Amino acid sequence: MVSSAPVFKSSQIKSDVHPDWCAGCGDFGITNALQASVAELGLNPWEVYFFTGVGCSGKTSHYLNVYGAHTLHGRVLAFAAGAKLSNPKLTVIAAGGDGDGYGIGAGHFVHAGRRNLDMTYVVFNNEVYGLTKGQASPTLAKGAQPKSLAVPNPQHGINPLAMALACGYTFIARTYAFDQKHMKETIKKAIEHPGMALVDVLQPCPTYNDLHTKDYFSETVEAEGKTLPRIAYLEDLGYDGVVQDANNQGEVTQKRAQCFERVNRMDVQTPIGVFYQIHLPTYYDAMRENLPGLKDTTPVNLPYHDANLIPTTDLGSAIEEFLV
Amino acid sequence: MVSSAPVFKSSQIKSDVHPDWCAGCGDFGITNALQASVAELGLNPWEVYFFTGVGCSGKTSHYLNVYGAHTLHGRVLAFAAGAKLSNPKLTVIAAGGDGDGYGIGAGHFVHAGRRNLDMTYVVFNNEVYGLTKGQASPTLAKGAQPKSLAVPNPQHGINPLAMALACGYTFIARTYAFDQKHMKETIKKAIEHPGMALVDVLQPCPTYNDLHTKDYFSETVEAEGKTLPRIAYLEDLGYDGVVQDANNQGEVTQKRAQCFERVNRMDVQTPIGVFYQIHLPTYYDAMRENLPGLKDTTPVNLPYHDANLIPTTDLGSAIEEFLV
Amino acid sequence: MSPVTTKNSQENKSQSEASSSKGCKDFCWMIGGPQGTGVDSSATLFARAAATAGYWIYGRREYHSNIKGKHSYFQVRVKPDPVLSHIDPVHLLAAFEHTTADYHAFEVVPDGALIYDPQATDPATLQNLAPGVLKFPIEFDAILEAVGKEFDKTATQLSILKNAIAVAASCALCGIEFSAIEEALGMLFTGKKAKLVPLNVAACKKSYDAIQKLPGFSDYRYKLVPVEKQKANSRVLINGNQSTALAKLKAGCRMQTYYSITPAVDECIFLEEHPEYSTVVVQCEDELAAVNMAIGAATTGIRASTSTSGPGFCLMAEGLGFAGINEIPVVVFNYMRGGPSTGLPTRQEQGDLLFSIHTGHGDFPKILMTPGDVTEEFEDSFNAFNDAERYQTPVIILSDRSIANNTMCVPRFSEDGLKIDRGDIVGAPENYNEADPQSGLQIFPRFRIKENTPISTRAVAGTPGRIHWLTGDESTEIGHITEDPKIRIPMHEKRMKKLELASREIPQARQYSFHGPKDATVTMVSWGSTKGAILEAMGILKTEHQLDVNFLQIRMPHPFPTAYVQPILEKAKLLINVENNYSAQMAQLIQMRTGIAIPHHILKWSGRPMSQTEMVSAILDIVNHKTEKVVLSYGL
Amino acid sequence: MSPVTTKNSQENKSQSEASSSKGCKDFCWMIGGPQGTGVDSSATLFARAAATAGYWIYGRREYHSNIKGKHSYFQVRVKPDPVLSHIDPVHLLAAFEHTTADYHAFEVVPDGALIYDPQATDPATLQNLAPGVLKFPIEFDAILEAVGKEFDKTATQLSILKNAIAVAASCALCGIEFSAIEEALGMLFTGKKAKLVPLNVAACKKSYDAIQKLPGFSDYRYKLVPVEKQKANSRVLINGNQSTALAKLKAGCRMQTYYSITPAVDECIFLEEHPEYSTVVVQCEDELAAVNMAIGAATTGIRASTSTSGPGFCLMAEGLGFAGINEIPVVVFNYMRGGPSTGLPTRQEQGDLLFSIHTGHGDFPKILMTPGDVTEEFEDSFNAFNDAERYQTPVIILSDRSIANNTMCVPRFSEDGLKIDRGDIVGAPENYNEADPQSGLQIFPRFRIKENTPISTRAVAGTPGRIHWLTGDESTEIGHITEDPKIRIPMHEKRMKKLELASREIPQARQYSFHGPKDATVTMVSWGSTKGAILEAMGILKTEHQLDVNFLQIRMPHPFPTAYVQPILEKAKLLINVENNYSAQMAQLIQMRTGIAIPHHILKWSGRPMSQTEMVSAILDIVNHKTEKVVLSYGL
Ligand SMILES: Cc1ncc(C[n+]2csc(CCOP(=O)(O)OP(=O)(O)O)c2C)c(N)n1
Ligand SMILES: Cc1ncc(C[n+]2csc(CCOP(=O)(O)OP(=O)(O)O)c2C)c(N)n1
Ligand code: SF4
Ligand code: SF4
Ligand SMILES: [Mg+2]
Ligand SMILES: [Mg+2]
Repeated sequence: MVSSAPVFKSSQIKSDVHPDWCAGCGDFGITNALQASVAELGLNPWEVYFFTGVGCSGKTSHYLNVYGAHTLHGRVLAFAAGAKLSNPKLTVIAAGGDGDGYGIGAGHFVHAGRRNLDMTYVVFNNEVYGLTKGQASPTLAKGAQPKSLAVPNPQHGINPLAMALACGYTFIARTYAFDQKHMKETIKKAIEHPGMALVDVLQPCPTYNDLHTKDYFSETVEAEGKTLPRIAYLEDLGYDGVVQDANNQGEVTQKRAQCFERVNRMDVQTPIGVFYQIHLPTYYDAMRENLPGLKDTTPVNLPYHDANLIPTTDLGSAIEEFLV
Repeated sequence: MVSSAPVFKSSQIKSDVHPDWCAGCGDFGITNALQASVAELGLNPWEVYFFTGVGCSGKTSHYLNVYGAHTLHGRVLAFAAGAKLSNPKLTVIAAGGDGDGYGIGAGHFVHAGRRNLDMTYVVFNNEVYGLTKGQASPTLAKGAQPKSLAVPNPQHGINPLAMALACGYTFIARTYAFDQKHMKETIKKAIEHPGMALVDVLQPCPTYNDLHTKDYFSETVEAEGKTLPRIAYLEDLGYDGVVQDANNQGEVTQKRAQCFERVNRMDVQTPIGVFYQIHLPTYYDAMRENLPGLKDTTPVNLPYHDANLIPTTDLGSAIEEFLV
Repeated sequence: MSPVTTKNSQENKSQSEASSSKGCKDFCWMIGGPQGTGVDSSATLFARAAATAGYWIYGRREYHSNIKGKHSYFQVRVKPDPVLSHIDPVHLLAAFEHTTADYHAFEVVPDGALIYDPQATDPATLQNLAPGVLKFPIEFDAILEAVGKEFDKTATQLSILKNAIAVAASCALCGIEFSAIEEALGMLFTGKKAKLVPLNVAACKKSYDAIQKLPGFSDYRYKLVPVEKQKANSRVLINGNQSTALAKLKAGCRMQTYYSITPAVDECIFLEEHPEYSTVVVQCEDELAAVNMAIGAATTGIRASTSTSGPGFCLMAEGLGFAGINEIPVVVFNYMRGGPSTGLPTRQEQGDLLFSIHTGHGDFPKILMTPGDVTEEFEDSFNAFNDAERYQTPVIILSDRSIANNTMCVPRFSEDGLKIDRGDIVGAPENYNEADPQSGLQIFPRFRIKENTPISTRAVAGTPGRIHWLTGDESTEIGHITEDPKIRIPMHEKRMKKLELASREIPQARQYSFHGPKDATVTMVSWGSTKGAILEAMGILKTEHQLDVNFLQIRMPHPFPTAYVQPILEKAKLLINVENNYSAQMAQLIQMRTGIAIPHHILKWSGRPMSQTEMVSAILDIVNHKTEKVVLSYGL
Repeated sequence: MSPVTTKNSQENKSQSEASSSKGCKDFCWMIGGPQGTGVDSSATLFARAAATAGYWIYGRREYHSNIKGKHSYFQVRVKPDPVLSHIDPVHLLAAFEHTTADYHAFEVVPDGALIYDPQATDPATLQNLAPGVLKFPIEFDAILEAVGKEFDKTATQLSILKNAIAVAASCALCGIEFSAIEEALGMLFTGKKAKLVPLNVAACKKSYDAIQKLPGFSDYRYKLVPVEKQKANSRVLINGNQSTALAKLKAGCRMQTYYSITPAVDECIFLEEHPEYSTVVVQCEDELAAVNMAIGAATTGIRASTSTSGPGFCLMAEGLGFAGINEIPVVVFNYMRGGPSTGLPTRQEQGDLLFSIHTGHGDFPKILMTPGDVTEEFEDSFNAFNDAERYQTPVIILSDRSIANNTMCVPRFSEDGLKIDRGDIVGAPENYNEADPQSGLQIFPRFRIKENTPISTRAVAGTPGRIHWLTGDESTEIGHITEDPKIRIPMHEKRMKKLELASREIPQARQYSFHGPKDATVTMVSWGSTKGAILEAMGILKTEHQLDVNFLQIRMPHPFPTAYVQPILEKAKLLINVENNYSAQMAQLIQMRTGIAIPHHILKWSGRPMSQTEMVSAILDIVNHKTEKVVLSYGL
């Protein structure tokens, strides 16, 4: 994605539909950040295709004035991949809940990493299944019991950033739903990243999750004798996750190890920012190498009929082996 | 799983069905190792429940003389979990192909880690979809082209061990299908491990995978000026992946980081052995804390009718709130 | 917002003409408000109070797929005798905010009443409110403030009490004594919440008193006819999610897997909230896991089930086939909601009948039950576990949003006579000797093809001396893969023959119900939750229109009870099919199984259930005009 | 191993009495061997040689779900005129190892022939071989050694040549000239493999010569009747996977997603192997991804499809509903195989008809086509992309293992007259001006409810000035979520009405075919791959039994062509339904759509296709004995 000067105002990227989230929900901020990102990157709204899963978060596609598809629970990455592959000129953004993406969608999450398409995936991580009334999502820690749970969570929480690293995501970031500026900049970086980008957003759900609330994230914490904000910027911690030379195996290994260590570390502070980034060829690049028609055009624009709608494909080379 | 002295011979754990794999297939050896493991651990065959997915590898359940379920493609861990949860006295072993487990089954693979049930999962990693004639499996590296592929693999291969680590597996090992002893000992350790254990087996598929053949693994390699066997034992490399004290956060972090670094490292040698092990409470432990009936018995043995088949459940406490 | 139907409910109030000199015998109360503000609990309070006072109840819930803010409403119909459905006309609308008053004004009968908050609503602006409607302004805020003073709280802290205030005023108006409210509050707020009772009682008292002083109070025509209190604990006030959960506990289901989905998840949560029964409830990663985990569990002998709705049920198709070929008893609950796709996730529809019957590729036997109300839901759910084990095959309970979420007051479910049937199952063989482990190593022909029955004797994993295998492939008698036609042909036939056996053995009463007179001018055909509206319409048509109507309710659509049902259909004079879907799926099924094409249909696919009111009009429409298809649309 | 059927094929050879003084007009050759040893390619070679010589071919493949070692076999039926199915009697069995000789001996007609390897088989031990069968020992190893010497290879290295040797001997025996073998070899081994031609020719030559010197050579009764060569390249020798792939290329499908499964994957691999057409072929992680990725792709305007079989099709149910509610053209190919569950993964069955029609919860429109052979597979597949775009809804091509894997020689598919129909689709609006980006920001009512047609005008993502939304929920005209009955009711109706439109518009000839005389004693009803056997049986019954039979082939089971089909069925004198499944699904469907119960059935669920031989006997059985259900079972 090559960005250009803004043409549309963020308010124009906002649709006419009024979000129906609970007051204080982190989703509002994420939506603003998405709208602002599209505007500030100078994207034409009709060249942005925004896919969401199903959940409170899933409704977000209706709130942006771009092509939107509010898909099926857990399948958002599959839909998005299909669109991106057939029309790679589109800026494809996928988004959805943590249940959607890391729960029922975990299989696609894994394989989207393998494919490394040039897409952005924004996950609304609220540790609960919001729209179905607060059951544990896969990111909720074992033993945790937000108010909506009858019993403490019997399953371990997964670490989505570690998973993304293991699965081959080439851009891995975390941001926070009430840090508008950081969130917007992170999403913009993700969109500009030419490969599969994960942005995990810490998203308070005031209705069901009383553990990780806005207040929780606004608290200060005591670490090494100092009083620090809960949320820490990776840059401020002297962390740089960007691989400069993807061919430098040493650097890659080191940056991967650093990322894994960092996302696993049990810090009192919660770090946000870009944990890992590397530039690698995408799946579409591999397709282009193999399919001659894609040299000059995109799959969706490959011609197959003339002006009279007569098919123009010559079956010659395909039918040859069958002729008698 | 507490093992006892062998009662049955390995040959008794072998069923009467003749495996129909290709000559030279790594699956034979894995099957032998499984049979021997069950025998040597002194397990009663009827207390072992062996689940497989669908693929060449999926047929393995028919070759062991224990309760066997050759389930659906990709779903083996879900079936196995159901059995283990309802009858935790059973030794539950799951097995299947890399396509089965890391491809279509990736979602269940992720969540089996979160659940940490006391099960073993043996993956036959041959880098191809054997039974459907050699398409790329998720472990095949990008650009690789075994003889069965029309074009080089356009997708990145995943690293199953890194994934397992990210997903919460408490025992993570790799072994090799033509190293009978190592394989058997590794599988035995996995069965004895009281939690979710992954054993990824490097399995040559002579029919479709001409990249990583038996010969390939038998070759010597040059590293740091020395001639070494391709396959290296982790112990020999001075690697110890076992967490001694799960409450020692420092040790846990260090062992996890070490594991991740090791499984990601681009070595000329291929290390096999136990990359990570930690003892943590299982999902069933959490159930037992919460469900009083499980103090003395297992779910499948909870009584619900008398000798005359009259239901004995008193709806009292459940119906109370509805009575008027 | 205006009603979808062109007819306004006020026009057809005659059919529910309920008020007599003795008092009202059919009363519809409605409350509405933004989701998340306690509309549900106010309805529960009102229903409980009315039930406590001795009345019978049907409560209908309507809500959006949204957590907070969108308009939801609850209708509670109250009668001195059992009530099975809702009606359209509203006799009393309680609106503590403006939207409810505005949206629902048109539904209030001309001599009905509106309870409103004068701070929020000026009734003069309610264009759709009939002029004769009595208006009772309740000063919600003032009451809150007064209560706040007593209990040392601010009005904002107490705003949730608006619900109780609206309920209490309603009770006063329709003649439910205050003690019933008090009692109901005591039952609703227990444990940690018990401390809320005095607060609520205080607010209710003020509101109860206040309305009595308002002008017009004694003019209200719909005061309930007095009733005796019923025997304590002889009835339950319950919805279908809950009655299913009770049946599962009773049936010994101790393994429930699920993946959250409306309107199934409440059943699962209920089981989770009752750990004293030790049911293992597993929240899975998706419905693929849910169904296959339940199946895996069932192979060890536990009674296992999973509950879902359409989208999740889609993901269970492959697993059901595996259970079918491996003859594994598993019970799957599909609570239908508005489709297709995500559809109308919180709304009513009966759109999955044909899909449920034909789910999964290839031929395999399944048994499908379609309960018509909370009581049948209890019965069918209990029996499903017996059927699953007896026929060793998946059983599907196909229910819907209305049964799942709507509340009925019904006689406490009879638990007498319930019996567990585990089917043909064996433990270790006689020659197994614990002291001789070798004797445990015997192989068992789990899938034996027998002469006289399609039922093979079953043993479960973990049993000594019964080792066998399962596979999704066609298999030999011990369970190994085979592609040999000599085995395939009888093995496949054996499985399919279980359908014929089930048809023969399952009691007729569980396969269909025939309601009403043997001979009638009109024969209704339907299934599932439309039952209540049809039954009640039959009563009205008889008493008010001297029309004899009977009703064939299909309770087991698969295997279809052709032999029983065909004669009834053939004999019918005027056949009307009723379904909450577009394509008249049951009518299609009936033609498939009997060849009979039902000529008349009452259909509704607006995502809303059918009311008694609509049903009466629709039947009359068909009787009078031979209308082929009446499409219902009433309800916001 | 003995045949499943009680009747031995030798008993009913009369119907295929093929040998006359002029030569054999209906010849069945069979070869078998362990999987992975080249049985398939030997069959291809034989078929090619025969076709090259001017004959017509039907090749039937039978194999296990196994990579190497299990017994597989291939039957090639050869006629001087077009051939549409297989027959049971074998006129020449070629067996280069013992199992094949042993298993299939019983199928050889009494005066047929066996080519065998005397090192592997002693024909005296073949109990099921009729005494009159001519036995031709071919010294495979000796030939290999001789060839090895010539080309400096060991016999073991050349063992794959046993196939060619068997083929050449067979050709000599049945009278196919050697030049045809040579030509066929030249066409099969091209590119890098071309160097194998001389080796093969040498081996073939030796074998071709050797058999001619064997006693009995000239006694063989089934020498083929001589034919003229056909016009070069006027025909294709092709299976259904391949003809589908060709149709996709022709139709402009440039996005194919898949997850490997038998018997669909070969179609996908074929597309992958033809990068020159630039079709994006994506091997997905599962079928959930495959269907949804194709749907996502289709929303950008590309023609997208996915191919699978039963187990994978199960996983597509939810995605199809999404395509249905969002009116997205996507084409899904379900090649049926033996079910339920994993079933008989490589064997024939037609068990998914009712599941395919009813896939997915709730009501939504889909179009289902059931081609009957490779040519119809080409036509239907091509048209599917037009239908999908014209009706903006998923189209399912329901085909099966037999069509997918069996080879037919047919006239080259006609490409004249093919036309692309993209349906009602628009690009950027006229008032869009590239220089003024603001003009691109217009919202488009993609789901507009129109007066005269249920088709809303479609625009695809990426089009300036046509912004709209998709959602699995019910939606407004621009695609936003709604739960409003006022919108729901007509929107749902609009979608469903497309079925009626499709019924009206799709040419009759694509909905059903009526074969044979208008009036007939017997009317056959069937669908899919049973077509060939039925058509050929009709011919035999006419000529040998003076029985007039006609045949109603359902090509579009959904929406069902009731109006066209009902009169045909009503007029029929003796109706026989034919299906490769247990439960007679088409008969069920016909009763569902017409009320007509078909009284007679020919069914087969052994995992094997029906032969002309079986079909003739079964029809006669019904005609003569009024048998209700004839269950076929022939075939290993
Ligand atoms: C196949 C399927 N199963 C279940 C559901 C029901 N469902 C709707 S939203 C949701 C979970 C929402 O949680 P999450 O993805 O975390 O999103 P959030 O609401 O928290 O933003 C579920 C389970 C569904 N729509 N489809
Ligand atoms: C839902 C579904 N999709 C596809 C298949 C077809 N299928 C059978 S085996 C297999 C892949 C086998 O590969 P792998 O799991 O790696 O096992 P291997 O054969 O290599 O041991 C596939 C795709 C299936 N059985 N079910
Ligand atoms: S339930 Fe939680 S996530 Fe959903 S809208 Fe409300 S606050 Fe947001
Ligand atoms: S195809 Fe490969 S994995 Fe399958 S049996 Fe043959 S060698 Fe083994
Ligand atoms: Mg969430
Ligand atoms: Mg594999």
